[in-house]
Amino acid sequence: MTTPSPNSSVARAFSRHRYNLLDLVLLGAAVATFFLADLYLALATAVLIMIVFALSLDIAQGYGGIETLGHAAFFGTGAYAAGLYAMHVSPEPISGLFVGMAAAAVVGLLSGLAVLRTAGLTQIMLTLVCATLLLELANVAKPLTMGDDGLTGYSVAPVLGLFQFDIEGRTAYWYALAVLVLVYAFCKFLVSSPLGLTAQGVRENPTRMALLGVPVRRRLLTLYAISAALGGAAGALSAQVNNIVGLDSLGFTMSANVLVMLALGGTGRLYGAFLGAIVFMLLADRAAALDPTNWLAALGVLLIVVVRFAPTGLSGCLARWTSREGTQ
Amino acid sequence: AEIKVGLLSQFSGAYTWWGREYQRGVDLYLAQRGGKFGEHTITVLSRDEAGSNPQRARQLSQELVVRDKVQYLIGGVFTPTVLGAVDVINQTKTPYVILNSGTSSVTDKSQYYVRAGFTQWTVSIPLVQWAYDQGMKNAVVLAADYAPGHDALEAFGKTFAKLGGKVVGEIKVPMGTTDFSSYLQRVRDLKPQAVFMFMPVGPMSAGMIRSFKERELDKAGITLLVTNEAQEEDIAPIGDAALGLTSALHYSPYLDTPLNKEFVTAYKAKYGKDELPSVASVAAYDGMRLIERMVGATNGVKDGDKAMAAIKDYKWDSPRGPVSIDPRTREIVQNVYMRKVEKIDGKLGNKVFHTYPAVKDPWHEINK
Amino acid sequence: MTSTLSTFLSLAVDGIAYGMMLFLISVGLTITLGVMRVVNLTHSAFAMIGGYIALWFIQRAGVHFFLAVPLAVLATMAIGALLERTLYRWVYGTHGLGQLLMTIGLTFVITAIVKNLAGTQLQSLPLPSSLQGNFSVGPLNLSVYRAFLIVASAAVALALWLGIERTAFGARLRAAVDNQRMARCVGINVPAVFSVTFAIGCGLAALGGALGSPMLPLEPYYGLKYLVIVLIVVAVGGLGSLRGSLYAALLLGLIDTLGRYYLPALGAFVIYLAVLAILLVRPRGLVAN
Amino acid sequence: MTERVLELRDLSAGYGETVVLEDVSLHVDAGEALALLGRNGVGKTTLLTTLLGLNTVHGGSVRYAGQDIAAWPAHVRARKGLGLVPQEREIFPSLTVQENLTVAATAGTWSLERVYELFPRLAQRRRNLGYQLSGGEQQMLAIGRALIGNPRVLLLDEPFEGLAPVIVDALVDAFGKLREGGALSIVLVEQHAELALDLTERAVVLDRGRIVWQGASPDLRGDPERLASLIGLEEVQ
Amino acid sequence: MSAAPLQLVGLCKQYGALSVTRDVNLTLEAGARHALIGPNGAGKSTLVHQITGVIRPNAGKVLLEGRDVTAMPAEQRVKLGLARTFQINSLFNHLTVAENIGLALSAHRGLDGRIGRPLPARPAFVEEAVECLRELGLLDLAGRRVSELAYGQRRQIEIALALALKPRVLLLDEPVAGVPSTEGKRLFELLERLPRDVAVLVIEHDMSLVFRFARRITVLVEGAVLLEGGVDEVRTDPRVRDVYLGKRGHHD
Ligand SMILES: Nc1ncnc2c1ncn2[C@@H]1O[C@H](COP(=O)(O)OP(=O)(O)OP(=O)(O)O)[C@@H](O)[C@H]1O
Ligand SMILES: Nc1ncnc2c1ncn2[C@@H]1O[C@H](COP(=O)(O)OP(=O)(O)OP(=O)(O)O)[C@@H](O)[C@H]1O
Ligand SMILES: [Mg+2]
Ligand SMILES: [Mg+2]
Repeated sequence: MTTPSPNSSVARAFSRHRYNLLDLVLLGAAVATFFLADLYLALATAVLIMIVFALSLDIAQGYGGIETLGHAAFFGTGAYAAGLYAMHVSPEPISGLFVGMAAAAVVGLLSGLAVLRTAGLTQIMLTLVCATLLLELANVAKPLTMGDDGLTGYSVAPVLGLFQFDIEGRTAYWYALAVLVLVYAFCKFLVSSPLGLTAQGVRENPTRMALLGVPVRRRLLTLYAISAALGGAAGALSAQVNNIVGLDSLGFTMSANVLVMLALGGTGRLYGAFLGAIVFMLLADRAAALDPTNWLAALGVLLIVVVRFAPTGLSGCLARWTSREGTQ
Repeated sequence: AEIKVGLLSQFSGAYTWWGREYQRGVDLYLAQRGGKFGEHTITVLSRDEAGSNPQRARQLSQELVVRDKVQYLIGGVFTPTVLGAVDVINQTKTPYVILNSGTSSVTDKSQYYVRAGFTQWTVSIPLVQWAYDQGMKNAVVLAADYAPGHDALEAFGKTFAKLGGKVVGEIKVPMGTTDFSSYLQRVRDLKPQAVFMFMPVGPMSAGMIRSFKERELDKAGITLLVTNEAQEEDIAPIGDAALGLTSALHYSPYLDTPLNKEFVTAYKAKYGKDELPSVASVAAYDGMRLIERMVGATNGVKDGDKAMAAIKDYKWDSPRGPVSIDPRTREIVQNVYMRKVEKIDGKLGNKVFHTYPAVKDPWHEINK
Repeated sequence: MTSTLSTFLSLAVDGIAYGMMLFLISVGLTITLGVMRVVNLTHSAFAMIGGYIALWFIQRAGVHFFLAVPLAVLATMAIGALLERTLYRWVYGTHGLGQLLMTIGLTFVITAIVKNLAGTQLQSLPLPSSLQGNFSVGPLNLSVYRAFLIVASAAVALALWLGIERTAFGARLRAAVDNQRMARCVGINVPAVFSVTFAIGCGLAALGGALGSPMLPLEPYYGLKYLVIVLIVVAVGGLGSLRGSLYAALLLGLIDTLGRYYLPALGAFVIYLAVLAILLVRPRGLVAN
Repeated sequence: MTERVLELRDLSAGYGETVVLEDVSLHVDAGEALALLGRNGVGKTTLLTTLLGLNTVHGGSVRYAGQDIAAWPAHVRARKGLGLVPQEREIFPSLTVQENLTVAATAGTWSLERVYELFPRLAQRRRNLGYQLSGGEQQMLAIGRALIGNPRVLLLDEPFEGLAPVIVDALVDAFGKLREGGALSIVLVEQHAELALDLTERAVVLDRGRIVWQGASPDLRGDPERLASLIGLEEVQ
Repeated sequence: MSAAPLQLVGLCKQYGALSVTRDVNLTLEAGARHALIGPNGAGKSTLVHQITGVIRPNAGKVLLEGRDVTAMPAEQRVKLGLARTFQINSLFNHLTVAENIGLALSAHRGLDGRIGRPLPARPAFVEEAVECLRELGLLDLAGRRVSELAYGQRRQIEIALALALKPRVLLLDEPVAGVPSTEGKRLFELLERLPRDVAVLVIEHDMSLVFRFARRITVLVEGAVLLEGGVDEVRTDPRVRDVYLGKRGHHD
């Protein structure tokens, strides 16, 4: 047996986000879903969109340590931007997606200037306040957003000029899946980038980071804007797939739900976003169909049980389980 | 054969009351028909809209229609959730019986919408008319700051002005307000004879009605006039402060007709002696009647156009009085009652004291 | 002009009363979240429980209002202590997200239970005749109930301030929060301190829920509906500062009431803009420590 | 006859599943001072915190004043007379200096006044919050906090670290006086072996969680080579 | 001749009525091996905080190579070659030792904001990290999380982080407290071997190390400079003996 060279052992001491079997499993599952559960495609598409959204939150919260209860600001901005773009400029979806991302990134940059000056509860409240102000704005700007009735009446052109959105939701599913795969790949790339490590350092000890010469707030702002753009992508997807944008896309429930999904799945691991969104959405859907009035209680019990038995979320549980398997 | 009907409502969250009432109305109707329309067994699939979330409404309607193959949709609590289904019903030609959303314009968005509830305009106009006839010549209109509230402001304001009244103030109250002192102070300063109010039923409307009494605005000679907010279930927590509250609405469980008495008796027998039907359960009850009619006309085979044709001009006797469907707008035509809150058998209830017969939704006329 | 002045004064009194009610329902959270650092999103649900229990005592057991409220506070404290011993214990050590998840889950469960037990309709405590009606001070016409709210909250504020900032128990609590391990090493019975404190927080919530019910009526979704405003008060006040949350509650109550009257066009923006402005100028709240 | 205040038998302990200490047996008599020596990471701190019940015990027993204390929670151990001065000071940052002391106070010979007398610097800063103190002030406070609990056994984890030489002198004198009546025993962890050996009667040397030497302090003090081989291995190699 | 790497001019800091720093003047020449000693609470750490920009002085100036940096944020001063260690460990506890060092190195190389190739996939970077760890004898610990390490080991990482920045001015606040004396000596030898032109200011209460390492010593008492001088001058000064060294202070 040869002892590993110090270089390789040091390189291994960096936690790394390589592609692994799990990614393949997830992709396989997504493809299989299309064929096995094609009657559930609307739900499956909604799940994919929420995964994108949860990923964007994981970047801000799990990696940057930015605490937020107002992430819907980005989802909603992306959704409205994409919806308005389709209505007034062009029904082309891919450019609409980018418009949604850009709009959300701008909102992220602006609100980040305020939000990132603070920490803890104050930060949470500021994010909440920013999102609420946007919500009120959308409510007041009724001529533009159609206010409480929801933005409707636009249509989205076929993806790449080839694939028409159909009522069974096949195109929507593939489109959302493609976006998710790209976003996920980007997130992996991002968190294993030097900036990804910097973010973790800032989360752990911002004072020390500053004294290593890192412009902490600027780095966080970058991260926040990226996270916002990804959140905007989720919103834009939703607007394009559903042909309607409601005020609730900016609402507190949206922010709270995605946070619960991420916490359920586990932060700082990317695939926590997958597990959390899938479990939450499926449970919500199933429980809601079985016993609509009491499903909230079932969800509540699940959350408590997860905190008790999987304090680092489902992905943490999975990680512990696989590492134990691995060492045996 | 089996025919499936999708019921969309709020079964969780702050508006569960709607879900319960819809379900009760639907179940009661089906129970009275032995679960069958003709030889077709009816299965109802209930889904939770979970708040005012059009994306979810779209997803649910799509799943119900595409996956579960329902032939009819019924329900809908908020305008956005009703509109969320519009693409789906247009593309699949699925009739959707709207039970609540009070925005008049909704039925214009699709040929397959038909309303079994009411619109805000329908009940607002008689209320304003009545107030004017009582000699109230200046009024404040006060509504929650959201789409239905804006509709109500417009309905009250335009009608009142047209009659020759003077709107001395228009107040928009942000959603979620719990303390009304500032608004009531403003009302007091404006010294109107009447206040027309519209709010989402719940903490807001209850808080407003209670504070109105608490601040003795009634003693200052101001009359509070409402529509939807005076329902029996909602005035109970307000307590005696609600006594004398005047409202216009298309139904009251204390409506003195044989058909309604029968309906109330059946409702109580099924759901408990202290329970009372409401606008929501009666809408669901009548909604099922519409579906029965459509099922009969299509003989259980899905055909949205044929089904919709069958209910145009359909007339029947409902617990709320004689009703019909306007063939042009697919709006329901119904009586509107003026009611006053009184103690009836020791409980607060709405006593009808005046009837405006066969009121058509006026919005479609005005905005033709 | 006296009428504009009296309008202003009566609005100010209303604002103070509203603020005092906000203080009452949020001060318990100042203790559990601000001092104990438990992100207790169940707080408002405890307020609701207190309100419902008081209602039960009055309606079903025929107990007088002034006895029913303290009984409800005690009962809620017992429930709180029980939950602390079982559920909350798990999350003290964990990160904020775990606490958030657990407590929001608990709120869901409580909501469902209340919905099944008490139904969805709104309810509020029937006020005793001694708290009904109005009285006049000069040109002002004040409601007895609002005056009572102001007095009761002021009394609670004073009692708490003496209790936490001036007693050994307060110091022990803060020590336990700062560093649990070390607190145990200097002989502090950390679990007991936490249980007692948590129960006090729940009791305060219950008091707020019961006394405030004419303004914030009881319903199963109370716990979720009035969570944000309570969090805002705590954040604006400054984490863990009793004085801060009193100031914040009063300030927000006044801004809200006056803003709605004088700046009606801004509508719902007023309060959020105020919060944004305050937190930008004072990122750690009005009274930061 | 002197009483045996503390007795460890075959103690194995660590963090969760990780075992750090293995089969440690030692004892401390009333009024005695014991030095605990060893290189970085051998388990000295772990031993002290295990005595307070903060770690996972995998085997063996700890007896205090004749009783098995396995079931005692940490705060009971502290109340009954085990006083810890932790290595990282662990001052309560949001308490004032005075409060840091009063939360730990019990009735006994040590009072607020006596602590302030030993560390006049603390008296000057009594109203300051814990986090505002200088490193050395924190160290004084940590020691004061342990003393005011009137312990029978004082567990000192590198108590002189960060203190000015004059203060170290004062402390050394104070510890000497304290032990005179036999009321106080001391377990002292210290990186400066010579200083530790000067202050104690007996010494224990740990290596990788096991005891590798145990005996009278002067013996080790007088044998620099052995000392080097026990705690300064690199130098010998 | 170029300006001194670090110069403090009339630095003052008050907390309310308490003056923690009083009109402190101090100059570090290139290659200085300077010690700062003084009783507990004299204001030594506070001085370092002001130099590095963690807190702002009430009056006075901080000059780095002649440039006034008093108003400059901390991270920019680091970019000018200023590095420090903390008296109370300030590390990234949930990251591995290698990642801790990696953070310092990537900041130094200006990689910290990059979205690109991961650090461990950059051979030159890894090489440098290995070198850094080897120098401080931390190579074996590379994969351990900092939170699992003993106190003394963490102290060494504290120093490693500062050294990884390749500073021109290095401020060490009690760098070897809690490190065994033999290990402490070794670390000081390492410091002595730093490039000639690096100016080092060290705060330390272990006089045996101070007297061996320092060429000049500043004694701070109650926030003010009591004395600055060579080793022997300070060692024998009676005032220093009274307030600080005590009777055994100079024995080692
Ligand atoms: N929380 C922990 N989890 C896991 N291992 C730990 C933990 N704390 C310490 N250790 C390990 O236990 C061993 C002993 O640590 P300990 O702190 O007792 O050493 P020490 O002798 O006090 O060292 P020092 O002289 O540096 O203070 C070390 O190898 C350390 O890595
Ligand atoms: N934020 C603050 N508020 C009030 N006083 C403070 C604050 N920060 C520090 N001090 C006081 O300033 C004095 C100087 O502290 P400093 O940490 O600089 O001392 P030091 O010389 O480093 O001491 P040591 O050798 O003990 O580390 C101390 O008395 C400390 O209590
Ligand atoms: Mg140690
Ligand atoms: Mg210092």
